[in-house]
Amino acid sequence: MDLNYSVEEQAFRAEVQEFLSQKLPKEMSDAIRVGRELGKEGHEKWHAILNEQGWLAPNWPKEFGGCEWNAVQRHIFEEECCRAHAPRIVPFGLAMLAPVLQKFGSKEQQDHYLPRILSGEDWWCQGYSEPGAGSDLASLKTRAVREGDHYVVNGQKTWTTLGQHANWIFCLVRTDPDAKQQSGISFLLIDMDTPGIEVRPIILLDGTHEVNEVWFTDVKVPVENLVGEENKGWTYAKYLLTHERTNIAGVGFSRAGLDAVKRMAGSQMHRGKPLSENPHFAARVARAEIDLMAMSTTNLRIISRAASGQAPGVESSMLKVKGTEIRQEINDLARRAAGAYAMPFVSEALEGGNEPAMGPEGSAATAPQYFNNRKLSIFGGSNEIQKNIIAKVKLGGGA
Amino acid sequence: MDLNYSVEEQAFRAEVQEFLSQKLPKEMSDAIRVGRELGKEGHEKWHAILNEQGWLAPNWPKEFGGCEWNAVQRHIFEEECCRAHAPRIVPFGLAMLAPVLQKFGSKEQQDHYLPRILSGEDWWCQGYSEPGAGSDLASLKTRAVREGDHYVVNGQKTWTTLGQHANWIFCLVRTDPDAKQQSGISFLLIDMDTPGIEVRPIILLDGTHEVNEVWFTDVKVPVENLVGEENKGWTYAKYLLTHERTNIAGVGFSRAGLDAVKRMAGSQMHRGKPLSENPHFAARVARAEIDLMAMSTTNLRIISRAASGQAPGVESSMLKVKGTEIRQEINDLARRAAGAYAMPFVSEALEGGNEPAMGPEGSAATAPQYFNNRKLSIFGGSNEIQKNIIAKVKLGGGA
Amino acid sequence: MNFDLTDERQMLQDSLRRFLRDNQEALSASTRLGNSDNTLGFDAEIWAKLAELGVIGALFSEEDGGFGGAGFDLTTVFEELGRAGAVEPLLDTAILGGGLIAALGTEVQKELVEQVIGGEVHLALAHGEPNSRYDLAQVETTVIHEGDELVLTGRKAVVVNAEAADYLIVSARETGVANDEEGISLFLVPRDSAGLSLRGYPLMAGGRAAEVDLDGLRLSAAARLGAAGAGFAALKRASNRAEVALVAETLGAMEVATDLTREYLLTRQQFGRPIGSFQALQHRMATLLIELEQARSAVINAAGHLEATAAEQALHVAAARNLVGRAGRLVAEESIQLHGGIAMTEEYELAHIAKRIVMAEHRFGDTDTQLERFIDQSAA
Amino acid sequence: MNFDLTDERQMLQDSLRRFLRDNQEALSASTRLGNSDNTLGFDAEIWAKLAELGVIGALFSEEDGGFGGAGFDLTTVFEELGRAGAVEPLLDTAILGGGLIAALGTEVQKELVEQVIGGEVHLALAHGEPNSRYDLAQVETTVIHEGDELVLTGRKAVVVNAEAADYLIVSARETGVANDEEGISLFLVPRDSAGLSLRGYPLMAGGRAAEVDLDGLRLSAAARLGAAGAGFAALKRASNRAEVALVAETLGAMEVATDLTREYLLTRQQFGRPIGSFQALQHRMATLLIELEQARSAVINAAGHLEATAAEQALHVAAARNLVGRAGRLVAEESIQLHGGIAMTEEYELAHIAKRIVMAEHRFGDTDTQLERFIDQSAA
Repeated sequence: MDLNYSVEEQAFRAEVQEFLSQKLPKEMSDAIRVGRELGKEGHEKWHAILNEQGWLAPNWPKEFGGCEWNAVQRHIFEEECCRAHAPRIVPFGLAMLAPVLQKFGSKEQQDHYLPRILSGEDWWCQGYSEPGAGSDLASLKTRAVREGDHYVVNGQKTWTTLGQHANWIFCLVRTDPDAKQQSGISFLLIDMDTPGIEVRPIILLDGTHEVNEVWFTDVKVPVENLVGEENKGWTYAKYLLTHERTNIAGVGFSRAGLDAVKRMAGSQMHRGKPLSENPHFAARVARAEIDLMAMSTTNLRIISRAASGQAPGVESSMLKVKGTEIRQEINDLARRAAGAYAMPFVSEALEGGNEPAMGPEGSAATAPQYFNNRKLSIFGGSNEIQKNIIAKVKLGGGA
Repeated sequence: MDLNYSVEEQAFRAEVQEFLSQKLPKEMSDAIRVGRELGKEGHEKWHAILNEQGWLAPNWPKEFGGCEWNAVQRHIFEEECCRAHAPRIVPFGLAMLAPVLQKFGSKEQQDHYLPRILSGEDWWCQGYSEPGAGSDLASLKTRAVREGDHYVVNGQKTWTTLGQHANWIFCLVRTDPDAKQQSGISFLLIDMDTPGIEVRPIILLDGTHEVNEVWFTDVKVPVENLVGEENKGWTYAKYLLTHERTNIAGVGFSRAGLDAVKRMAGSQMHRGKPLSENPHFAARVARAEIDLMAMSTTNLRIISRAASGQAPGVESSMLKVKGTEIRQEINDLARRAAGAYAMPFVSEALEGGNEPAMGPEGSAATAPQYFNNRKLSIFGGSNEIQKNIIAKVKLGGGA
Repeated sequence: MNFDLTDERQMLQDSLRRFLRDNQEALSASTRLGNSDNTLGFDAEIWAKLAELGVIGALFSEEDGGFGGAGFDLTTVFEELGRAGAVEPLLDTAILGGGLIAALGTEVQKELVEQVIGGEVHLALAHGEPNSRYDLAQVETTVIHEGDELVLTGRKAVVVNAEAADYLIVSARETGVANDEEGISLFLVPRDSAGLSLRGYPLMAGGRAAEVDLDGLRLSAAARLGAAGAGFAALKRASNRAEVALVAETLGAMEVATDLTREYLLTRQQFGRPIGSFQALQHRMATLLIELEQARSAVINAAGHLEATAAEQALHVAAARNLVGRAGRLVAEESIQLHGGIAMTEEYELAHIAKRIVMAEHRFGDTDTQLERFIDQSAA
Repeated sequence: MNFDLTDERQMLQDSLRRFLRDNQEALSASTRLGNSDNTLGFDAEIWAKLAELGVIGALFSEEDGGFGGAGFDLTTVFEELGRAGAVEPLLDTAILGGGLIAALGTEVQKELVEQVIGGEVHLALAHGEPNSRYDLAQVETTVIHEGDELVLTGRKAVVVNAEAADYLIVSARETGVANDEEGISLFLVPRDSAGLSLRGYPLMAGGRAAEVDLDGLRLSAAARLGAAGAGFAALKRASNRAEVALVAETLGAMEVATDLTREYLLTRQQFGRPIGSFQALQHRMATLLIELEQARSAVINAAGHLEATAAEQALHVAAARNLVGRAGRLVAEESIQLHGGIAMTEEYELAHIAKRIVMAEHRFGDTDTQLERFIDQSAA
């Protein structure tokens, strides 16, 4: 038992800190700190900065231009990025599709798509969820029918995050309608410029355009855009979902969020004293912090096991549940800290326009983030699904 | 909408208060206040005092010697008894068996048993639960076989409260083994002195002997001890369970418990101030009190509807769940208030012996009560069963 | 003891519920986020019809020209507004603005109450400040006497309905230091007065508010509402009434949230069966229904004590707001969770309802602040 | 970073777990409520064997004659004691008593540590008082100097293991007022000293304690442990170590509670199927398992910082005790609830385990007190 980082790990952390202090643009970290959105250009700019440093793909093997960092290094990198208020990297190409292509894609697909992901030439989005399918992925209905050297795709995907910026989408489609459930599904790469694709915005309850519906009407997709074998898509999808689960605990986000809450509570007066000294508010903050300290160690325990080659099992589900509970609690604390100034909804201020926000720094984003982050316990396998998984492993019972 | 009691109701309350101040023995209220047990004699003494006043049977019709009070009057009586730290009336004969006899019993049974319940000559206990049956009453196994003018009973009952004091037990027994589930059950009155009955104590986790196992080996029960018709026992049992549900919210107990917590917290110093002024403790007390204030009104709403003839439906289940949650929370607060003095387990002090209790008044009983009252959410239809009922009514789904 | 509505209130409830249901579309259009073309923050036609229906009058006593005004009148109206997710500013124009003028105004000033009841005039209370948080006595805006004139300087924060208001009721400190209950005066100020400027914006849960700058606003003594320096008691009374209205509104919204969730659980299929057949969800739904009844009782307690002593009012209002705050958060969050993704979309009714529930906590004090008030009041 | 036990600790864990499992019956007999014939409060033979196994020595550093003594040694031992539901007073004799003598004692006094490690001597810390609640600096017991003699007068509350102890370590105030950290002295006092009387009783969760009356107890200056008036820092250090041991013990008990519950859910049938197939219960079980992992991490954090600065120690100890207190209560209550009636009976293992979990909160400070300490430490 040793809670300290090794000398090498400490050196790595220092290197990351140095990079961030040099290369992370101040206007970008300022925006992230107060909860402003970056927009497409902001994301692309940070993507390019990381690519120049060679740090864009922490989990890729070196042969594909990645860092090949181990789990502890990745954790340190994520932790420092959060602490420095660096933007989040859009994960769909880098963290989700790429591992699938690297393991199951053809040489041609690897050579073509992977460099374009690093260069930022392609912006990928994910076509998994469908209306009515929710957490029950296996029931998907989008059809792909082979006609000569093309598939013809018809159907609808939903909850497609940042699909409005994407030029490519990776999709799960049903290629064998007679197969049971998870069989008969294939994994297709589709150019968003193909005729018959329509992207319709879904406005979320905080007013943001973050997710979309994607409609496919007789969309022709060349057969060479199939990944791996036909009807084996479910295998690749599961592999991808495992990769989606890295940093599932969101420790860095929670840590940054809690720091923001403390800053705001220190500046807000309540009954003649800073709110941070109010025992009721302090108790809420302390409980969240204590929970986070423990979860951070749970996360490290799992990471440390992963670094030594053991695969995380049911622990991922536990981290997902606890991690989202803590993040949502911190979002709740932030809106409380903002007081009446949680009420204004000044979308220009949130989108980085000229309109200044009302109230203390960061208060404008508190209520939108509180509502937006209700998604954390719904998307990516709802917390109910995670508890089903835990029960299945530990009790052997069905749902 | 009017939250005030009528003039008549206020006069009734004054009458109850006057009676309690005159007739409730001080050593008895002192014992209840600090959580000491009364023992059989104490219960019998209070039973006799109420009987003399004619107030022993609030819910009985006048023809049987009862008060025939309406729901509001009963509520006022219960509230004042709790406030005055009067002992709880042992309910098995008075509140549970009697309504069944009054509705389904023969004239002979009514004439014989009801006066003996009032006089205290008979102490009844309940033979419903069986090992392995729990909340699933319909699966009971105790058999009664008709042989001439007797039934011969074999089987085992459990969780029989205060069975060690009782001379009679009313039992659900299976008379038709081939009938499905709830059919084939009969309702028998059994003299505890009959050969073949053995009462074995179950010691609860707080060290108390409160419940028992009752074993029946070839116990001969005269057929005239059958209530109503053979194989119709389930109907009577359900009727009884409805009556068991009066005062299900336990508002009076919670109110008295909360007062005790406040007294103790006022006397205990924490960091140089009374514990009652500590914001964290005060917050817990305040939340419990706020919840109790609301539940008290929910209870009155239902009582007021019952008084005007409307039957309580799913609301009973809601009151059961919330009522037990609040009582258990108050038990938790009490052990917290007692600090280190929650640790001693001086059974002599709890049983009213000469050994004085350690620590502040009432502290000796806090931990035992905390553990003992875990039963509130288990017995009498567990809170899970209550939630199943609520869901069934509101969602129409099965368990 | 009687927990039934009087016939009058039952009629009011029925007609208001029917009206709001019939006008759901217009209401929805005015309540959605980012509806920035509507700088009124609500639907003017609906407002006129509410006045016509007598809904505004029901919030005032007969003495004040209305035909209600008791705690249960307020809760009857606001529970319905909550059910409809309406953002129409009855709280601001009628309960706060109208209530303060009725309580403190001269005969001349009180003519405004009649116009409020008629739906012709809008009001806003410009009281909270950037540093006041939820403390009613924290007033830093100053009054300086210059000859016959009074000069007000300061900033008022998140003044709901300010842009639509014909008059603002502005609080300012005449004597004492920032936190004194003594020394706070109220002024009735036309919104277009020189020296008063607004910066308006939409609110997270619908409606609009503004930051109000008072930059040497010059008033005559006739603009005063009530006696100099004696505004606090009336402010406290008005905020108690507003808080009772607010918990009733939240209760109505909670009813709708649980109804929508119940229906969704019954209809939505997953893994081949309605999700309402999953026991884990059933038990959570049962918990919501239990908390809904707790909230209903808390609202009744607060409304029933609104005519009681100041101490009892304060105790029951704080209790209700704390409980409804906790139960409301639970209902809002669980309703969204039990729905899943659909509830995250702005166009689904629950999204707006959940925002109404949660954001109500940010007016007059959140659950912790209410708990502190309850503790103080219990100890007093 | 490394979360594996060292080989030595792994061996200690294995052998202790095996020993406790093999002696389950003797352990159970000594732990049950109302076992009033045993005024020792535990099993003497087990104690001797624990010493033989080196379990007591593992709680002391090599410097002090042991072969362990670090945070993770404590947690390794106490997690196993917690799993077994053992009430043997290693906390009192070894961590508190032995720890204080090792930290402050003269060479002569330190000979007792050797005897503690050998299992020959028992100790108890007589520090808490009827009015001190969980405040370590609150000492009202007085010391008066009469010639060469020191005279102690006061009362010590709930002194665990007092009756079995050969020596009590008694705290008393030499200077200052009740709440000062300065001025507290510690004394090493034979239990059978004149002027010291005990009133013993069993404890709710097993074991025994006593009220200790000091009625003009006369001591020589040689009885002092450490410098006059300077006992507080050592007391704080000893209580930090004891609290780390305590959270580890609770963690072990939580493991058993969740294991028993899991097994019960898998075997108990109701409505014709194992109750573990009911989703509502499955999800609650999942929550318990999540909180168990949180508790495990909190224990690791506290143990891993037991050699850090006083401030870091205090922060992590308070954090762990608060979290384990909350999670422990949840696990204890839910385990009982998920079992139903059977868990209410004294003879079922869970009853005792649940009491160990819950009653641990009453030593050194409950969850709220720990939260206060965490807040103070965070602000410092």
